[in-house]
Amino acid sequence: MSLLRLDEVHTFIGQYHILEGVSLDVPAGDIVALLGRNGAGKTTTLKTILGLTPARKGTVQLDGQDITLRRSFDIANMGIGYVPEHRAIFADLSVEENLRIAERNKGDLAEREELIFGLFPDLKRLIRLPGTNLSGGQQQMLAVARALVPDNRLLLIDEPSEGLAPVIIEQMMEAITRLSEHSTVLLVEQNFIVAGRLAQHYVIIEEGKSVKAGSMADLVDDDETIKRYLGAA
Amino acid sequence: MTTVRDGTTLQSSVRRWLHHRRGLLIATGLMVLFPFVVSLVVDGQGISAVFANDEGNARFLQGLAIEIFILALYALSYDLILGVTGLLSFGHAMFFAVGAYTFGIMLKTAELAWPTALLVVLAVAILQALLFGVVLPRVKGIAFALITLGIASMFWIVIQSSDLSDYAGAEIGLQGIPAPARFLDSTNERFVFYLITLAILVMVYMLYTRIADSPLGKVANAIRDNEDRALMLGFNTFWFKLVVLVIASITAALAGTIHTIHQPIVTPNVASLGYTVTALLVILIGGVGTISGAIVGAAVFRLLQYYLDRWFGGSSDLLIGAAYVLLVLYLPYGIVGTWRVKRLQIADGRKRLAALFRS
Amino acid sequence: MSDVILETRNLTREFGALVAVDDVSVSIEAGSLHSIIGPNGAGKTTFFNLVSGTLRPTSGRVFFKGDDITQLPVHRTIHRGIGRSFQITNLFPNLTVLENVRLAAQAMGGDSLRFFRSHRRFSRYIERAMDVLEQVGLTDKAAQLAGTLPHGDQRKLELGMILAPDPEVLMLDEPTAGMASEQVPELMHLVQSIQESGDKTVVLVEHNMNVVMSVSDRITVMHQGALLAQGSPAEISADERVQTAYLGELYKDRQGDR
Amino acid sequence: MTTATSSPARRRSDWFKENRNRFTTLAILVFLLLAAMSGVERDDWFSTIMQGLSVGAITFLVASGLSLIFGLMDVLNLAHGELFMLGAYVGWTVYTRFDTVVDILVPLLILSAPFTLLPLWRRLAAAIGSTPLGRRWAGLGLLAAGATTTFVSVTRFPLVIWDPGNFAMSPSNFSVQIDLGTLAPLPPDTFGWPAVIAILATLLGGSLLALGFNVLRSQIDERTVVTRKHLLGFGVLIVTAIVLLAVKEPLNEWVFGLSTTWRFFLAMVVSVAVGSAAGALIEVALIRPLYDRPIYQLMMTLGVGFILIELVREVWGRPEFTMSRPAAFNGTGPGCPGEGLGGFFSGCSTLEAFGSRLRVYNEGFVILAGIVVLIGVTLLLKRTRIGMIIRAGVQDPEMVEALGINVRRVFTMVFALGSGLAAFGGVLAAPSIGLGTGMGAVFLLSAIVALAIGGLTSFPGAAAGAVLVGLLQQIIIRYGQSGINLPFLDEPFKPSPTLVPAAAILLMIVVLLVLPAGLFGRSER
Repeated sequence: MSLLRLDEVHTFIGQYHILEGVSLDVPAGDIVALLGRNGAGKTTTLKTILGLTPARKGTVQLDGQDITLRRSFDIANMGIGYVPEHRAIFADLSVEENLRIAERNKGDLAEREELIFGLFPDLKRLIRLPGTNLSGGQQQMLAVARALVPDNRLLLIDEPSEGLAPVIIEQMMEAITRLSEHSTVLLVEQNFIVAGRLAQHYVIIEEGKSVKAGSMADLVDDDETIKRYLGAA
Repeated sequence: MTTVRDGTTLQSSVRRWLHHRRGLLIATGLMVLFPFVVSLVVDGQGISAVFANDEGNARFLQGLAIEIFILALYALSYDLILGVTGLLSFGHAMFFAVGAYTFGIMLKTAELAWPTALLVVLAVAILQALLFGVVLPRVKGIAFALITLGIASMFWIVIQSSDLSDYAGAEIGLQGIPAPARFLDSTNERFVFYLITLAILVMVYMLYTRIADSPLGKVANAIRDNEDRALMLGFNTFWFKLVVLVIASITAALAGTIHTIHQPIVTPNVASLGYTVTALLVILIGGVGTISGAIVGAAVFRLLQYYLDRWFGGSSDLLIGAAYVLLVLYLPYGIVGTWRVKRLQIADGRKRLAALFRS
Repeated sequence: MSDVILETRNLTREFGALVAVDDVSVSIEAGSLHSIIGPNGAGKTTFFNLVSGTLRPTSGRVFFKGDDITQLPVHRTIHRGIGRSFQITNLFPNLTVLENVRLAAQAMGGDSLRFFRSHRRFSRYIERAMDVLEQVGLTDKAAQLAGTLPHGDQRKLELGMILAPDPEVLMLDEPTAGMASEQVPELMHLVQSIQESGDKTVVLVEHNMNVVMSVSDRITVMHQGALLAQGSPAEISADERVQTAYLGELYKDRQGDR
Repeated sequence: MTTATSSPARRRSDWFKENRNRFTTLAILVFLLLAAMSGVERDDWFSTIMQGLSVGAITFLVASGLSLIFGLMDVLNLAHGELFMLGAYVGWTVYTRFDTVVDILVPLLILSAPFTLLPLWRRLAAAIGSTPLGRRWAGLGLLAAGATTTFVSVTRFPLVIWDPGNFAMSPSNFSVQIDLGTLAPLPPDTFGWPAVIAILATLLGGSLLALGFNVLRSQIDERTVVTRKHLLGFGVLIVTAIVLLAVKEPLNEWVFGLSTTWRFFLAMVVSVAVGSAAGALIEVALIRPLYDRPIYQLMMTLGVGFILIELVREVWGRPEFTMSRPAAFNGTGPGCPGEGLGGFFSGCSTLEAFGSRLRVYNEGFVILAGIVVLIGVTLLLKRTRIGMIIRAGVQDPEMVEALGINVRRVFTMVFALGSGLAAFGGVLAAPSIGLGTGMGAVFLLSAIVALAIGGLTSFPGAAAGAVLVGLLQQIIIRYGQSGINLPFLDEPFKPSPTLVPAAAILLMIVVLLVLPAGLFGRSER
């Protein structure tokens, strides 16, 4: 049973035609990695799912329900958490406020405090600090933690390893593995090593089109595909 | 799209020019004939009545047309700044008012001859554009709009303050401005003045279409579309914006000068934010960035204003405001802009129709 | 050894506490194809911005043909002969494809401030633009609005806009980003032919390892803002540090399998 | 362009270095103000400062809303001054002519009652068919029918007897003139039709309008059902309207029997409510469709401002009104003026403190109200969830939306809040500066200047800027009386009062040139 399903989605940003037909399936409970070169349209795909850059053609279905034309907040409230590419930590808000603003129901944060601070003990120490004073790694942790505050069944995570030191990447991968026990994850990742270790499935996007999908185990041994679409390795 | 430099003769290039400009030429011709037609048809007077400057519809409508020409000149200059270059200035009324006041004061208080006064206007116009230019490299977008609004508001406040009442006439404005010359006299030589303003408008319009098509105009378009990229192509965008401001300032000041001659009264109103909004409204009606839209818009706006005022009196401003809001919401490309978009569609449809018949 | 055309000395740029580019000294030889690689966030784009004058360095200098161009504004570096493309498509979306390139060509001439002649009279720019469009393969789309082009064509147009002014150094920031894999070799071939035929220097930021390894004369590896390694493709692919930091553990394992 | 990806942890020394320009500018400004003050005679300085703070407080009320709106949605609301003006006119009407409020409220309540049954209209709209063109024409037709019905029926309510000219009269003057027969408004029973028909027709008009708007909405939403909550809202509106209609006379008498202080309080409440409602309406109907066209948004607010002025002219006419100060601040006679700061509570119109004579209303109450609003809004921003959302939204509305928060609704609320604050400013200013259709433009200009100085998106910046502008203006006025000795003039230069705003603008231009983001604004992200 797929939790999320995109069917021939086309998205425009202003005049630019960014997505030119993206189809993908995210099976419930799994981690799916969205791969492709810079500028291929991976981030836009995530934004289109959330309705931040609404699709002009095609459909987006969550759990069998058509959400293509819904407003973003409505879609998010159906249980989607979003960790954007550049973290989008609210600089004027403290760490605690950054978490609290994600509450959908009063008490969400209290309920999940254990999980969040278990994954990222650093955040507990920094709870009163304004978001602007965090380091890159801490911001990334906070961004993931923020998506965990409400009860989300699907997490959209955009480039969690970008610009992080290797030690922190390890910690982040650990966290994503653990949180995938609670929810399904759609992951955008440039670092193929990270993606290969985390995900069970992959979808490759190129020039705004989804061109290949399958099981990650197969991809890791498929040098031809890696060379052709991802360039690295 | 490439131009071919072939051995065209002078004759054929003139013919091509005439063909290319036929719309403008016809419109100009019609406007020259317009007073005679009105005089003959509406007033039942002869052609000589127009030359004799007789009272009647012909004379009145000439006055209205001159007002439209002035407004069109003023709106043209705003379209160059906002429509072609994409600079949102909220101080454009000042460009007009500076011309109007300077010319009036030069004639009335300084008692200069009109060519000298005109030179002074030119100098002041360039100077004020440079003043706006000082802020150009520092601020963009909304901050630029605010600073221009600020500068123009200061001018508006100063011009109607009692400290300068000897020169600018405070709140009442500048009155009793003498006619600069026999042929520059809207009261006694209306038809001549009508022709002069018409000629000026046609010339400025042709200049503006040239500017929009020139290398400079193309860079201005680029600045409007993506200023950072223009800079990174190697254009020092500051100079281009400055040149555009200077040209627009001179044009607006010229419009102000004609206004002074036509009305012989200049009130502080022409320096107010409301008058900038008028320019905005005119190019919105006509179509932002279309050049010819400024003239179409000026005609529609002035006639609308005149007739609404006649029919609804005090409520006319409310109706104009409502029209403005509807325009912003539903007709963002204006008359000329929408026509240009639709024209392609119409041509498209015609082609499809022709293809249908052929098959 | 040929002459050094572009050189940075101890270039550093800080954003607050973050050191985006950390003491980077690179010499680029005239006529070479020099690639800069590194993982996301390694500071490649910031480095480009510093060299092209979009950003000012916190310390360090940039030299072009021996002249210090560190403080030159961006529009001046272009006139010196440094063309630079962008990772994120950055065009004039509401102007035609031809006009985009024509403007780029016009920027080099001195007639841009002329306002009394039609731009069509300056036919050399149009001719140049058409030549460039033919080079990048966009001739048949010349009249289209740039914003409506498909992504791959926009990348080509971006390249065209760099070529039009005929610069000595082309700095290309991921020119193949988002392109279909079939188009990548074609574009890289184009880049290579430009470099070889026109005696131009190309500085390339690229993710596609295969491409980089096959076309580059020299490679600079950046990691977390700092210079990690420099050398020929063979040297780089043999360098242990590069493999661990950039290509990752997994890559090493797989190499071992082979 | 992408530069560095993360926003850095700043060290203290960096912070100081980055803000050096800011501190220097602030220091120079303070120094200039002090230098200017030193030229003023000693007895005057306290009252000059207080007057400056008073003007600053009113400016702040306009600027604060402007700042909130601009910060959150990047709309520079050029109609804000006119909302200020509207607040003043509405407040004045409640204060002096409460009877008109009831007369207007009755049809308004009936008209808006159908809008509470939103789900019903949505369902009906969904049933109407789905071709876009057909829906468009159907919607426009329904709107036209609704507008006509409403227009005809609304004029059957007693509000028609309120000719704009009548507004200028005091209630007593009005009744005297009616008694004398010099004024002959249509008697209230010229309902034309029985009241029931008028009410029903208005309901119909409202229903047609509500349906029309929902037909025009692009999204078809069939999920909603009419619940008891909707029916309750509908009932409350209708019953209130009918009760108001029934108790109109005694209610009016009761209100006119209240002291002017209470009526002033009532005026503040009503005008804030009307201002907020007008703001919300403008945002939803006119600003929202233009979110992807920022320049047109700016043009739109400009147009809305002009329309508001013309509307006020239509309703209230062109004469300028004055408004008396409420009784609590208007005492004279024995015991007045009050002594020291305690004189604030003496009920006198003036008090003596620090060798200056102050007006209790202008230099006391207004400043106090400004401080209360400053503290209130600051608390709202810092302590409440909605404040948290606003602060987050200023930085990144998209991310806030992605967290499941309806940002558009927050936008509307902030627009309403800002408009309400402006209206509050209007009603506060009315007793000291009077009413006129030009008042909005004057304070909008001051507010924009204050904002530009303080930093467009900074709320504390709005307060600081407003105070600076207020002080500067009062100091210039004071110099206008005593004159400034300029080196190149023989006589002291006495700037006329009309020049006062120009000084503040000059300050703005200088500050913007030095600090394009203003004193407290964040430079480009």
